[in-house]
Amino acid sequence: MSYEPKLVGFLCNWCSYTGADLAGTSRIQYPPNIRIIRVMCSARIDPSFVLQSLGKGADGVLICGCHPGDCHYSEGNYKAMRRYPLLKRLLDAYGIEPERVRLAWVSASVGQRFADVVADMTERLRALGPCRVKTALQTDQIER
Amino acid sequence: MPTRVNPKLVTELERYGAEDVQKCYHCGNCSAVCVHSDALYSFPRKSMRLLQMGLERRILTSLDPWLCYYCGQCSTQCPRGAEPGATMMSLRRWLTGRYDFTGISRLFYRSWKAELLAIVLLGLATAAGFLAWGFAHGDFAAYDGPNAFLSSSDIHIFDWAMAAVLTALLLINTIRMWWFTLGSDKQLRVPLRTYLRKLLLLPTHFFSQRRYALCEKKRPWVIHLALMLSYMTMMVLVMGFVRLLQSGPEIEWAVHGFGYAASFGLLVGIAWFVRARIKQAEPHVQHSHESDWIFLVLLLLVTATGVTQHILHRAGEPLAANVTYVVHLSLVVPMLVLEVPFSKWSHMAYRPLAMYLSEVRREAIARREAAAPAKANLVPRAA
Amino acid sequence: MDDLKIGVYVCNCGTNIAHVIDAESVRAYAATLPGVKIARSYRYMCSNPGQEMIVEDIRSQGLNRVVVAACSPRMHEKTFRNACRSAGLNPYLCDMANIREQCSWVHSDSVAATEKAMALTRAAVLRVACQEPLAGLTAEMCPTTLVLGGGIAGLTAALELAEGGFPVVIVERADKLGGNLTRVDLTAPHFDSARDLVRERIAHVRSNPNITVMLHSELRRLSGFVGNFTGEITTNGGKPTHVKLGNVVVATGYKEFDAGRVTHFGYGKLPNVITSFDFERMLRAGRIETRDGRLPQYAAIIHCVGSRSEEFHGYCSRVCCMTALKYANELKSAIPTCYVSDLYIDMHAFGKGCEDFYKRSSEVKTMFLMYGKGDHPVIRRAGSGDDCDMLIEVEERLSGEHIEIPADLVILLVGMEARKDATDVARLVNISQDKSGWFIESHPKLDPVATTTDGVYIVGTCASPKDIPDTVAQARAAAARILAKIAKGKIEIDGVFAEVREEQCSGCRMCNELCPYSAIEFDADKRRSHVIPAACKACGACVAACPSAAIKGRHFTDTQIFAQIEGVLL
Amino acid sequence: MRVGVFLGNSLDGSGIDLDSVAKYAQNLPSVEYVRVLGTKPKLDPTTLAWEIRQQRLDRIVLAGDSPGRFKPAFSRALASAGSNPDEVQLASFREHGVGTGREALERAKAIVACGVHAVPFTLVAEPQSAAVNQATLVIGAGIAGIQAALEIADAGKKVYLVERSATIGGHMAMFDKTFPTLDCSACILTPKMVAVGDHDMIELLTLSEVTEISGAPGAFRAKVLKHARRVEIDNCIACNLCTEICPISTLSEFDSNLTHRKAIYIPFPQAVPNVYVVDPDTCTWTLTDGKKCGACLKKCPKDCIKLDEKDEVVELEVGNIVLATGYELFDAKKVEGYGYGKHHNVLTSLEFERMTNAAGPTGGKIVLKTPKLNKRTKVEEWVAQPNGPAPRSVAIIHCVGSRDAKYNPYCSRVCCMYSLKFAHLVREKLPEATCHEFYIDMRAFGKGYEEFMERIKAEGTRVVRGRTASVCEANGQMVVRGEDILQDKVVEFPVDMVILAVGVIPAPGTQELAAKLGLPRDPDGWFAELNYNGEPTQTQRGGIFVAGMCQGPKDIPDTVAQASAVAAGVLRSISSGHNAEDLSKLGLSEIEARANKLEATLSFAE
Repeated sequence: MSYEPKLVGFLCNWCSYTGADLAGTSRIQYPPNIRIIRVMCSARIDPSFVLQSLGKGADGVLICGCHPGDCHYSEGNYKAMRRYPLLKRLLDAYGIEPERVRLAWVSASVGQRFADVVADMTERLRALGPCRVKTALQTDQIER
Repeated sequence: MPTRVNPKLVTELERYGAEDVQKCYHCGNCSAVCVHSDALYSFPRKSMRLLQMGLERRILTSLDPWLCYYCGQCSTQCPRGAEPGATMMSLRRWLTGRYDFTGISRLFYRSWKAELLAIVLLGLATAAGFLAWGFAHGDFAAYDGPNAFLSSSDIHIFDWAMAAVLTALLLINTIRMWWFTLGSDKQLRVPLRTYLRKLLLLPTHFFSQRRYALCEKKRPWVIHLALMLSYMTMMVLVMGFVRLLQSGPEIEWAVHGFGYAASFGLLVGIAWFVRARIKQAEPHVQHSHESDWIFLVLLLLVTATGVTQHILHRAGEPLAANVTYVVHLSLVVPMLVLEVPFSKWSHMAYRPLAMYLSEVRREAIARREAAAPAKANLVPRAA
Repeated sequence: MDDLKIGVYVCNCGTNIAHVIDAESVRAYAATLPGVKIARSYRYMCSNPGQEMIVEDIRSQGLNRVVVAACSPRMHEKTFRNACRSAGLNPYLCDMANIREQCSWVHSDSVAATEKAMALTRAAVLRVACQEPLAGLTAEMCPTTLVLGGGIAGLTAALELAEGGFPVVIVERADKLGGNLTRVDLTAPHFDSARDLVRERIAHVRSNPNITVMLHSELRRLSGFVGNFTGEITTNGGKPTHVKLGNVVVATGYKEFDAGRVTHFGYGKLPNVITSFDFERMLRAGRIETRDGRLPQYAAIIHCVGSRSEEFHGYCSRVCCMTALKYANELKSAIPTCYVSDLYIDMHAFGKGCEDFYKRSSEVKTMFLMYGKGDHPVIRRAGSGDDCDMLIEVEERLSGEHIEIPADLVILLVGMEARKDATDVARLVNISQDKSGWFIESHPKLDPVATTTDGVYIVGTCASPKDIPDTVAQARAAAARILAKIAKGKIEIDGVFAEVREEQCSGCRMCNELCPYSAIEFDADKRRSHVIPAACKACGACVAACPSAAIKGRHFTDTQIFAQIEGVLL
Repeated sequence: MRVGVFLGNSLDGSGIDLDSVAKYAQNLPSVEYVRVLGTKPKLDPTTLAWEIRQQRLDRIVLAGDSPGRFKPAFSRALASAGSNPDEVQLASFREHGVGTGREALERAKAIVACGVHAVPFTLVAEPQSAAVNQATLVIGAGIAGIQAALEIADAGKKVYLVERSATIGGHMAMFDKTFPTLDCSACILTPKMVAVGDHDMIELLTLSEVTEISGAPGAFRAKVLKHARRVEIDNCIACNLCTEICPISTLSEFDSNLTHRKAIYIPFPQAVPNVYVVDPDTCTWTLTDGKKCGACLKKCPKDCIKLDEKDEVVELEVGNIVLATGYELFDAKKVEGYGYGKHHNVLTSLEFERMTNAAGPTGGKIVLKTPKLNKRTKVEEWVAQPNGPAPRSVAIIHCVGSRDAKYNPYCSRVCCMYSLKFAHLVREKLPEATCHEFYIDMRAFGKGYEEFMERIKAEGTRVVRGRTASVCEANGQMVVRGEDILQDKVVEFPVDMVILAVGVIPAPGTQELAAKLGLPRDPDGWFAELNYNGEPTQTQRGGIFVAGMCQGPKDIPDTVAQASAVAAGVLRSISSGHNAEDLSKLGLSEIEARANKLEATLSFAE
């Protein structure tokens, strides 16, 4: 069976999750490799979620939020925007190809955009091959 | 140097027939819809703007009002009922008033009672003069022949004398018009060559009223042209062949044929205009100024009396013919003396001249721009 | 965790799910998952029979968790939560797997889609296992409303609430009610009397027992949250009184632009260059005269003084165009022989009946002159030879002429600008200002009167320039929101909000600044931060940012999300 | 106190016989002098001053259709006569809703009486209150109706929301972006529609019209005709199978006739109720009383299509009525000069709105209409297809049918801003296309509007002052002829596409509804509010409110504000238990007595 990359997507409820739903209602097809987890705001996405996903065998992680200025909580997406470069540097330190993780603004009104992002990510991950650090990143399980 | 605005001009122009000009909010529809308006001469909006702001100097030096044949298309298009057509007409009256150096024209346009009074007085004076002259030189019972009451030779001289005076007056006013519009414009040097090359335009516009034909409705152009040509024919007949006109009861078809055609043209033309002004169906006849009526009525009476006098003479009633002839003359003289240089008649001179001068100016500007190219023209010029 | 009895319900959604996903195999797979007591598949879970099935299973099988694999939670999460609630199960113990919009509708390969549906269902099962019952909080809703500002906006909002039967406190800085409207004689476009409108409102306010009016007073401090505010109000700078409040309506109005700042108009140097409010005083006094008592033969009105300009204010002050037309008519009525000219950039006659008003103004022979935005009309003293006091020099755009306009009296239509003390008010009630100083609404279309701070509303010209009808409409809109809340009696706070675990909080106060809704307060003596449930909107920003992971995002805890991650990747 | 009453009409009069009002004013207390000025009188303040001094008058009452216009003259006259210039009271018939007919004269006299006592009419004319039914009827479910319904229902009060079409959302649902923030219209509207859809206090009646209204404020009875949807709302899960099988296709109103829809259809995917509807005028089954077709019946998995469903009439008891009937686009065909309907690529604003919508017929791509053979009717139709050619140059014409005495004299208020938005969309989606806008006054008056306009100009849109006069076809392109006033020349632009910023007119049926409710309308046809400044959302008849476009053109933020204001009025009347009675129920003598009593209490110096 050829290599099928596993992609975890963290989508904010008000814009990107609604955009993904709109892609559904408009029947826009995209690769099934993505598995979507809903959070209330992109600011809620803790960098450890990304590391945990990669640790648990994901080959790539997609973080989605509202277009700057559109955030339901007025400034949540700016926080995600600030954490993202730091996270990328951390991945680099771990020797994980930074392209495996991507931040994308998806508005609630355009389903096509979300589909394109997923398709593009899947192709890139297929090129990168599986993520080798599945076990190395086992973070300790502390009670959160 | 900023030019001073004059808020009083608008109220002044109301007496010349421009009531609604203040309603214009400058959407540009009228200029866009006008067939004659183009990149260089865009009107009527610009002229209304100058009037609203009371920039007398600018209006006086502008040819735009004369380039409009008042087809009324702009007034129907106007979203605010600002009557651009009627305003252009009132500007023409105002300009006629300003071109006339004597000030009589301004008096007549501002008070029709003065004009009427002048007509009546001049009419009576003419009648008295001709009666006195007639009794002194001829027999009241004789219409033509050696001792005719008013011999054609005397009338001939009188006509030419009057024509000379009127032409002189009109010439002065037209020269003033030229001076205001082109002569005094220092930034635009117009070489004589340009004047000469375009000279042919003067007669063509005068006789063909070619631009009027461009308007959407053709009927007004046809009738107006017929009326004008009939008038010119009659004038030529009177100036050149009054002796033949007046001679023998039998009909001299070579001359009278033209006379009848001209009279018929005049009567039909005037009737059509009078009916139009009364019915007020179309926009360009909905705003009649007193000066329009006076000019039309005088023309009607002159033609009517002329025709009656001719019929009576042909029917062998020299006495009655003579009476009508005196009445005819007492109407013709005021019409010519008062209308030609001072009132509506003068547009027959000013309009073709304006069209000629506008083309001269267009070429002069084109030449000036060719010599020193103006700043890049953002907008593609009209196709 | 108590012994898990999870019910899994896989919906076919007619053929919408079933045409790609093999629902039966998803059901069978779900039955094998740890803690799953019952797994069913049904054609339409959201239909009434579908919901009945869940309620029946909870009651008969004693289920304590429910997972519904169907359409998007944004469609029917509320439906299934209500079903659980009606069956006696805490609604937050239910979770959905989106296998329609985000699976069957977007993937055509049924093998992959079915496998993905299993993964999503597995994630939901693992997540629901970690979900805890949550109870929404209710807080008392104090019916009293504080209205800041006694102008037309404040009076209208206060009356609307008081006539609804609820107490209102009006705090007005000045010594009388009426605000800016008392400085205006007539209103545009119908010349109705502004005085009568203000007198009627004040009379109604004075005669209404529910309204307490505090003149010469200021709000010193506002603490607490929506429904439970405490306001500290001082009168004449004296001892503050404490008032329990439920909501705050900010109606502090505007200040007119200082015309002196525009040097080329010469306001302050040329005696007969006055502002619109100076002219209103002349109208009221029935004396429209130049400084030396002469009737002006020429008058000029200049629009956009301080507005629509790069140097001063970029925005349009919205009401001056109609005020200018009003002044032109009033000048002509008071002085029939006066020639009026009007310098404008764009004639904003957009209101109801205003275009007709603009057309009628041409009947009074006003000379309308258009100048370019950014141009500087210059007013200078006229020479001795001129028949007027001043000359205005400007590049007139509709004629393209460089003109000068005679004027004995020039009325400058000064724009609106935020009051100097707006920044203090903003800090007091914790709302924000835009670059021009106007208060910012939470959303211009969704919520034009609410702000990011729940329970604080902004109405009238303090939010942006507007005319009287729009101000009155906004005042009532705020009243509607408050009436709706009071009518409900108490504030239902959704169970989903953040919570600080005090034993782990290091008191670093990073979260205090972070929260856009300032819903996290620092307890000085315990040296710990704590979240105000009513003010928290559950965005989770603090949860992710807390360095010592001390803040728990209820219903979106790290454990629950980690479980979901594991579920989707197994 | 010697009072002088002057009666005069400053506009074209309000149809009131001034002489009879003058006669009435004659014998009011302390009225010493009455004069009728007639219509549009020429007033000279100096002669007025002499008259005031001669009659020794201390207070002037100006009565008429819009007496405020005379006030400055009288203020100046009073000042020069040595009296107090503040002592001018206005008795405006227009402001206080003097209509026509018998009680109009009564109202006029009452207004004058209040003027004489120097008491604001609105303070005196306080109608008594009547018990209020807690339910509210909202007519029209555009953004105005939705917002009002939500705010009332969120306070726990019952709302009947009646909507004429198959879904709520009105015109706003058709838009892609909204000015000035350019956020997507769906992101704002759909959450509110979903909230209305499953709000337990809102009873939604779609495909319904109010046929009859009776009763008094606080206790109205409304008859509502519910047209048959022919699909069961509770069972349909919008699976789209019926549409696929339906053979009939007709032009889709929601997509402004840019594309087709089937006889059984859903207006747009996020419609609320999210249920399909059968169009009886094109469905073969309904046209042949069940003899032909019925294909969808067999295909429906839930068997919820009932083609034989009949209309039914519903009776509602409500305390307050909210009118939110919105607007309709002016018919652009009437302006022949622009050739809408003749030239295929002259589009109205709503057509362009649908074309730029991501969920629209072309998926948001701006394309020229191209001819396509309609397979069924064998007729070549010009349709906007997703793969159509993009225009290289676009012209947007403002004030189509607005600010024009021949069509609508009023300004439609929103066209300038949405035209700027269109220009932005053209520049954004077709960077190499040129875009010209022809305007008269660029009215960007709201919050953030001016900055929005500057940004659009900076993006390269050529804004030309001067409304276009004509659009004619020339070798495949359209030539837009207008006067560029600032450049002072008449110009002609060849463009590929022309967008008409068409003005707005009251929704169809506004006239009949106004007649049924006994509500006056203003000269332009919009519902008339009770008082321009004080009560912009209430009407003459107590208990009936207006919100949004139906009261006059306005944009979405102002509409939402008015909708909330209406909710306030409704909630106030419910929670206080009394409702504003009909103003005309107040007798003249009662008003006089109240005015007299109030004069003493009102401190004048305020």
